[in-house]
Amino acid sequence: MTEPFVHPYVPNTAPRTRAAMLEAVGATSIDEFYADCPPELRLDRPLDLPAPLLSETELVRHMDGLLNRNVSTREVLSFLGAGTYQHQVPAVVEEVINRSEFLTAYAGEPYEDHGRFQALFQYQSLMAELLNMDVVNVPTYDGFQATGTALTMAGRLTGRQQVLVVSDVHPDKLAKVRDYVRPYLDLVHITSRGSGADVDAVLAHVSKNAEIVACVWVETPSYHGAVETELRRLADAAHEAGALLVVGTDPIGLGVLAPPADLGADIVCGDIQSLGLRQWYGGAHAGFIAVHDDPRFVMELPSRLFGLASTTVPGEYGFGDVAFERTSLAIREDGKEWVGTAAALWGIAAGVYLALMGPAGMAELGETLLAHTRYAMDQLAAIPGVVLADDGVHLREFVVDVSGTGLSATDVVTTLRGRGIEPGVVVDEHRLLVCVTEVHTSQDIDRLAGEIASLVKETPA
Amino acid sequence: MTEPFVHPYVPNTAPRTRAAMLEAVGATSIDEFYADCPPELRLDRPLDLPAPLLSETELVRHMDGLLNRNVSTREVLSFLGAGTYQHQVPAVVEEVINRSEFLTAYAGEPYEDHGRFQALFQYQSLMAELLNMDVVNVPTYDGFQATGTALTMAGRLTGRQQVLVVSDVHPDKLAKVRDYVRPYLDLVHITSRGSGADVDAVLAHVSKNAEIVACVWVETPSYHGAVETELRRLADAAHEAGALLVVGTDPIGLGVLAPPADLGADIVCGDIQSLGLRQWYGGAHAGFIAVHDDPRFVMELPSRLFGLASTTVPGEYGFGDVAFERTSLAIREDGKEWVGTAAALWGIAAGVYLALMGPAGMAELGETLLAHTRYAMDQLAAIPGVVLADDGVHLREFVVDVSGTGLSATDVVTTLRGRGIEPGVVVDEHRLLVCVTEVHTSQDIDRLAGEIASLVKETPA
Amino acid sequence: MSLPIAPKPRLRRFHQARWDEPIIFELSTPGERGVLVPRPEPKVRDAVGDVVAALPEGVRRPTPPRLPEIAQMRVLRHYLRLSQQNLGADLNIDVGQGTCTMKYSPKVNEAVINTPKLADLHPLQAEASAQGVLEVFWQLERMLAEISGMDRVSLHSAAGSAAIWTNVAMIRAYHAARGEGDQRTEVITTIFSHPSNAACAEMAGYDVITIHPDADGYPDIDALKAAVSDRTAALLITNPEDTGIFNPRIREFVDIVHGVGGLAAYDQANANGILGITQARAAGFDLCHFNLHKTFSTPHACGGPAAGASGVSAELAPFLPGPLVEYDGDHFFLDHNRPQSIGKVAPFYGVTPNIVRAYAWIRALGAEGLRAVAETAVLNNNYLLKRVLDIPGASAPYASGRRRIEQVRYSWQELHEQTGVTSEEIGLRVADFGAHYWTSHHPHVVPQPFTLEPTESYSKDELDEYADILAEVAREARETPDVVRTAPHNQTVHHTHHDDLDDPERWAITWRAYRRKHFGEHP
Amino acid sequence: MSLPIAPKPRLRRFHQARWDEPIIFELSTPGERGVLVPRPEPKVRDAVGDVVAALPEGVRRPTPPRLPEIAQMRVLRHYLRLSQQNLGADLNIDVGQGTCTMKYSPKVNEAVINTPKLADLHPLQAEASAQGVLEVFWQLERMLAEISGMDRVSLHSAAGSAAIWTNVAMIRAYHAARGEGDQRTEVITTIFSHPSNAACAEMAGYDVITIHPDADGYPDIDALKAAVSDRTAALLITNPEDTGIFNPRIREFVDIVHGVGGLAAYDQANANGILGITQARAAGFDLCHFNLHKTFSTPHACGGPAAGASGVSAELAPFLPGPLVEYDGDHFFLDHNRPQSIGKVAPFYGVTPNIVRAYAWIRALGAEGLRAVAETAVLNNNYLLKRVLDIPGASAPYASGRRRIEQVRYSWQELHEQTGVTSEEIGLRVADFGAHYWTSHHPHVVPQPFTLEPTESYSKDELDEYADILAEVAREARETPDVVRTAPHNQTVHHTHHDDLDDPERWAITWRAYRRKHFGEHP
Ligand SMILES: Cc1ncc(COP(=O)(O)O)c(C=O)c1O
Ligand SMILES: Cc1ncc(COP(=O)(O)O)c(C=O)c1O
Repeated sequence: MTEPFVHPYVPNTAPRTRAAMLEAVGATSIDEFYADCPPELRLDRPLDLPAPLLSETELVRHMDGLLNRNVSTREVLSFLGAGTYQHQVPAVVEEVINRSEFLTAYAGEPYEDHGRFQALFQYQSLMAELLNMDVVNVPTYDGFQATGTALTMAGRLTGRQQVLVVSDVHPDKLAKVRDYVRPYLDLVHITSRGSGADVDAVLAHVSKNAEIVACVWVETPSYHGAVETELRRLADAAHEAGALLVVGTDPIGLGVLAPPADLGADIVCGDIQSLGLRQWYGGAHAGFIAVHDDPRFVMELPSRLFGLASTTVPGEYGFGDVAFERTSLAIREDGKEWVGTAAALWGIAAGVYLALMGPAGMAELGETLLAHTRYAMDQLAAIPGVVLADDGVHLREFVVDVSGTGLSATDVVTTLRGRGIEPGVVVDEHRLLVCVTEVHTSQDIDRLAGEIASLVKETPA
Repeated sequence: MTEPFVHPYVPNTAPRTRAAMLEAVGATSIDEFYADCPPELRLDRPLDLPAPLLSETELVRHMDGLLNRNVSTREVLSFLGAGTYQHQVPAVVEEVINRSEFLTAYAGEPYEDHGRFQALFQYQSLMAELLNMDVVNVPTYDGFQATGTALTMAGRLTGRQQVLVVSDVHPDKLAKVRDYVRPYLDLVHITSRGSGADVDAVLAHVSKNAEIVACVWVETPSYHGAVETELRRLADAAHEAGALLVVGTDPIGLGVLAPPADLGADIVCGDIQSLGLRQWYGGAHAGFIAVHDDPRFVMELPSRLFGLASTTVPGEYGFGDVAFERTSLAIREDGKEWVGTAAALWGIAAGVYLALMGPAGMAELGETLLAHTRYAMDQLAAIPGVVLADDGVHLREFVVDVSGTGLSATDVVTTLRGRGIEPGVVVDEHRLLVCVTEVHTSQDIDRLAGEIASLVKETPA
Repeated sequence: MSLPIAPKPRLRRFHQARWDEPIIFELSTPGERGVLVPRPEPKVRDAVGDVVAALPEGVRRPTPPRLPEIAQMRVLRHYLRLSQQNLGADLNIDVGQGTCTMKYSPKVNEAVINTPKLADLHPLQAEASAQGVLEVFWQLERMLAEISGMDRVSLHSAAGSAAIWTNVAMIRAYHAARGEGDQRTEVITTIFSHPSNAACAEMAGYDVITIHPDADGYPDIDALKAAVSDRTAALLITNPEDTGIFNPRIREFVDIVHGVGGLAAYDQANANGILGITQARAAGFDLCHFNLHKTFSTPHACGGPAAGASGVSAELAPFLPGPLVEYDGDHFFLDHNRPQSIGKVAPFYGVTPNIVRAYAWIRALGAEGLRAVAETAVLNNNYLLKRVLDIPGASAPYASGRRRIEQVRYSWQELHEQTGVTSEEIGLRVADFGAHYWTSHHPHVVPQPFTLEPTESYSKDELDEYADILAEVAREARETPDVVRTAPHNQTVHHTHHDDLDDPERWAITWRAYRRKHFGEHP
Repeated sequence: MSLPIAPKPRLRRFHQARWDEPIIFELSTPGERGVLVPRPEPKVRDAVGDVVAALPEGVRRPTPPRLPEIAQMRVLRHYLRLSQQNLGADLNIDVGQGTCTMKYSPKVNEAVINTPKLADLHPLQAEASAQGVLEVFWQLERMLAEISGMDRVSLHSAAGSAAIWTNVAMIRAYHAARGEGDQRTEVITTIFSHPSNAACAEMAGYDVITIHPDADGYPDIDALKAAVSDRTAALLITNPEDTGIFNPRIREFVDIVHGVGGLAAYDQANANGILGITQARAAGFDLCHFNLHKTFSTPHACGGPAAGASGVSAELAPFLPGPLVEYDGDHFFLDHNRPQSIGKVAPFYGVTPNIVRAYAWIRALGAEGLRAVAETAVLNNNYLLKRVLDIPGASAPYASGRRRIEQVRYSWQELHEQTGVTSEEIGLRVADFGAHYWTSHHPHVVPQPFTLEPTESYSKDELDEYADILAEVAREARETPDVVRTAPHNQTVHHTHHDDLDDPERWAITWRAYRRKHFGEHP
């Protein structure tokens, strides 16, 4: 047994307090409070858990011991992407989201939590400018969830069931979406051309299936980093058939790339991890869904939406929930899908990020990403036996095929890891998905290319 | 040349703003504002500084590159003390002092900076309980400065010039104090017995020099970690001669050790780095000075003192500067020494620390420190050839003499560093100052002893 | 007036920070920059040329996004001011957010997670370089299994509702695997279970049957018996419900559902009062879920990121989402090879920072500490119950005279009948004292409701302060009802008009929509 | 009322957070714990016995310290609430703390320093394991040498005044080394130089001679000529002074002092407007100092930790405090072997976190950036000057019509004469708008003073807001003077009575003294 202790987290275990409180409620023991829990359900032994680390010294030493067994992407040279990205995270973003008031708040009223409402309204508004759309939700869990919802919205809005998948989609995202939409939608795939949708095939399919297509679903950049250049034609085709265009995108490129809405997208969705969030081992994602200010669309959103409201004092910005009666919090199973605790703080982070970046920051970042991507593509493609899977416009990610080198993608990864480089994500036997961002220098990229080149050289053809 | 840039830290370099402001003040160029700076003083070239690291990515990469060349005391096993100590720093302490409002505030009025005034009043009050004295200053720079001031205060209060130095004092502290008090005081040393003052020698000196002794200066724990056990006799002797007892101490032990004031100290001073501050390569110190609530003493303090005041609203705690007219800020060279920006935030930290620790925390910590110290003394003394410099009561630090091992203190340090241990601070050829705190486990101490023992074994006698 | 200072009055004289800040777009000044980004080096520029100009027609953004242009310090200041206008659980006595378990999120856990060794890990990096975080996942799974009595636990879900979804998806897969997918079309839940139980079931394609409470506040067992059939896929239920009443016949409920071939899923988001007291498996549940952001202390973050954990019996384990963390005695690794799995429910493995925080919290407390948490949460709740029931006009419907577990749904119905003041109005006035409460989820089965859950985190003094505030506002409702009706008075903003929020013609969900609709501005 | 929302009024409707918190001792509950510490393991206990009981008579504390007993979250909450009651430069337009250079302390620098790689270094660890931090010290010394034109720079001093002390101590050592220690007994300074110049000189044993300004606001050169003699140890002077007036004859001042064998020390704490414009050495100074917490952006931390840097010419370099960081082309190391050094001025090498922050700040800006800082600080100041002079009743004494460098000492004398309202009263009312100013150091050579220094950090809009607040309060002083006189109204606390603070019978510097003196409590 340990010594009896009053834990700093549990004030009223202090013996005098506990006794006084028991007396105040007229109980002789805590056990009385559990009268309703029948004996056969009661655990008759202490939980089998490791002994407590009571002092912060012991706790921190233990946690450091564990976490120091990790090697971070600050310590190796990483070209990993595929959903989680290493971008510059301005210190001000983290200062704001680590403020006690934001970090520990939950669901106060618009009065006492005015800051949260304004910060999230601003997030919605800043995203809206980037996207050129008038309505953006308080973030949902992640881009996977956002996509699932965007597609089911399209199903509900059109009353149809078929989703045309026209881009290369991350297989995990596809797995999630498939299970999510199962009761409502069928996914039909039209194989892409790598650098983008096979527009002719899409057009042909849509015109043949005009009555049943709920939406055309485009991802740009695609799983392979390819920027879709034919959005307008895809939109027109969808609209002509009475279907919608749902576009999944990463807003990081929208300082230089045209917003999908400009090209006809009806629902735009994706993940905001790139906008001011660290990688967190893949555990810091948040999903956005944007629509035009059309009540039919707005009323299909399951998420919370914060809107401006006036107060009794002129010039005071009040806030509140827009159309709360849509939600499951208000009407349970009759609400749109469901809403609960989601990813608000990440939304605040993305808002701070966009406020700091401004138009010039986003434009410059977009340019840097395009330039670094192109540079990396060129450097890797110059290695004998290495070829680009496609030569379209890429933002941040692209696929190289190493079959010509006699190496598998896994070989490349394994060997380079030994040299302090994570060269990318294995797509299949011979293909590797490489990611570069603004954090990489030309020296970093040259080092990657150099190491692969020398590995290729070492390899007997 | 770099591209022209508007720096995020300097908003009004935005060209339109700059132009508008120049126009508003009727200037055609910034240069006009420097009309008073004659050409011969003007620098006619850009400063020769490294190119800017404009993005946070570049800056952080550079800074990380530098700082990662350091190896911290979390990565090695450190027994270093000698003025800067490795103690548990509760996370709440750092949360509070890193709050933007505290971190970036300076010198607002007691209205808009009420939090700062209350936090520092509380620091004073919490320290006062630990010290059993009624007056504690807003921290000065460090324990060295506090000691210099405590001694000159004694000089001013007694109108005398001689300071009896009766403990082992850190030589650097002595250097600082000596230069500081030079115009006013002479330091006379009475060699200690190692485990404490040579009380008989002090008594003899005081009785012979009754008219000229300003104060007896005791350090407990001493430079060597020895706890002075004869404070009461030293106090009586000083007081009998009309002199004061000035005690330098580290408050970290006062959960179990009697406060010097209880044993007759008139002025108590020291450093608060142990109370909730990290080590910061020796760059996080703050000095305290405590006196009784005797206006003669209070009026000799150079530091700011925050006191309670009423407001127009009953039950509202207001604050303000006590006896501000003492200070150099009020009356320049006629003030007591000087006061300026000092170490307020570290005082707030120490206040939060003491509020968290409470009486039980300080008592338990004191016990742990005494136990660990005793344990370490015993373990090291058990190594053949290693002896304790003295066997008094020690808190946290003690000196071992390795002459019997055929090794120098530097040998021990050099070899153990190679094994991931900083065994202590070299005092002189054969003596090593070893420091243990609550962060060490018995395993840590055993490892130290084990490594020294095996080094001794490896060494031909 | 001079010293001494008079004693403070019983209630604090609070005012929330009010900065009257503009909307961030109003802070824009052309040319200012908040942060700079790395630019292509000359070497890169030379190699690739003008990549933006080279974009195909229609792909290049024609005009820059109309984001504001603001220098860094001003952005910071704006958001810091907003933060002061947000209460936060660290700042207030957050017992009014009942059913949300607003407990202390220890600051040491923030210190622990905020290291590049966690924040800068990529999910697809070598497993060998992620052994620390993988071990935390693995250990936390085992701890939650012990706490729930379940065999395996998935940490993937991003929140409590997401974990409910995961459980429903597993239920669906389970029945499908047994060839009963088409037959089992109904899910049963209770009106006091969180609305996400009903909503997730509906979204998964089920018909939802909702059981209401009987006169004692327990879910009506006869209604359950009437509802079950061979169409029953599962029962989704919580216990204690948000009334804080523990259903002593919960095992019977489960057995009834099992009797018709259905599964039983336990919403353990309300587990704070029963940690170490009873396990989900003991009552026969096949699935359960925890909210790490409630019971296990991870901060609520303005409404997420959260984290949900789904625990299942061995029978359901094959359906858990992937990948799971396994241990071969030497290394921790991710097992993707799980053919019956429902697949992915989230991009990677779960909300890492919260998983690590929850692990650290359990480690700081141990078994004895967790039990102290539960017992103290319950003590606090029953103490607050006593204090509230002493306020004229307040009541705790159902189970009168009985003890509650960790929360209570109260009612101001009596006060409302006497004064006409509503619970919502009282809540707004409570805000003037630096506290708050919420009513509860709709529908308001309890009239004029408010829901308090004190958790283990607050001292008796703070519970007393909270009760004193309620008593004071109740007194005002009788004596100066207008003060209550026009509240808040000492808050960041004043009484807000919510009428526009439901009118599509007028609602303003973004600044651009606001400017367009109300000022005729067009981009 | 409904959307759209009316435009905001010109001035924000501010209220500072008010939590009406007790003093922390009043939060105590017996038995609560805020944090636990490691306890001796059984093995240690067995080995050493009861170490506390074993303490000799009189050495053991007889009764525990009367510290409060408070659980962790409550301590946190208390201090977080206090923090909201503190403006902070991040929160307000902090241009009113003139001469303190309240500029932006970039958050990225906080991220940079808060690593165990800095916070957990021991000053006496192997130099080989501290190469990173040593390089930062070394590089920053070189940068400050370049900025000042000096040869060597010490970073040891803990603040600006401490650096002044260091400089005075070097001056004393220099004259002593030349055998003139006893002869050189006087130090000359100016009334507009910071009081620490006079006070440090006095503390070092010097007689202080203070020069007042001439009619144009420049230090009176004739007075200087009259003051110098072979007793002159040094001139301690700043330029621009706190009036923001640059003394064009500064070189002459230095020459006059040099002419009698004295040294000249430049208080460069006001350097923000002249970075890259002029160097201290150009005007002939032998010593200078910077405040890293002003010019170089390290946060003011409620009044420290700060950091001061002392730059000296080669002639004075031997006297610099030790140790200095040197570089052998391979490694950075600490040179302790400096026989003429004045010795230690601080425990180790300086205020490490601030030294690293200052270095990072300079690296983020470069030469071009530093010049932009200076130029913009000066532009902002002259812009604000214009705005303030447009307010009836405000003036900027001296050098009328001339430009100022980085700050201005203003006067409300005219407004005071017209309304009787004082500058101090106006300042308290300014607080109601979420801003503040201070008057200046005593003595108030400028009547009814206030001192503004906008630095480079604030946008034009914010300077306009600040000027608007001043204009509004000046208007109130004429139209509704009682509103001003009874201010603050929207602050954490109300008008405070300062009478007790100077009365030894009543002052209360600690809680225990307060309880003893005013309630007769004795421990
Ligand atoms: C009992 C219960 N179940 C489920 C949930 C849903 O959890 P979340 O909000 O994380 O989606 C909650 C939320 O508080 C809850 O209290
Ligand atoms: C010109 C000048 N010199 C010296 C100082 C003293 O600096 P410190 O407050 O750091 O002691 C200041 C302080 O603001 C100052 O403005």
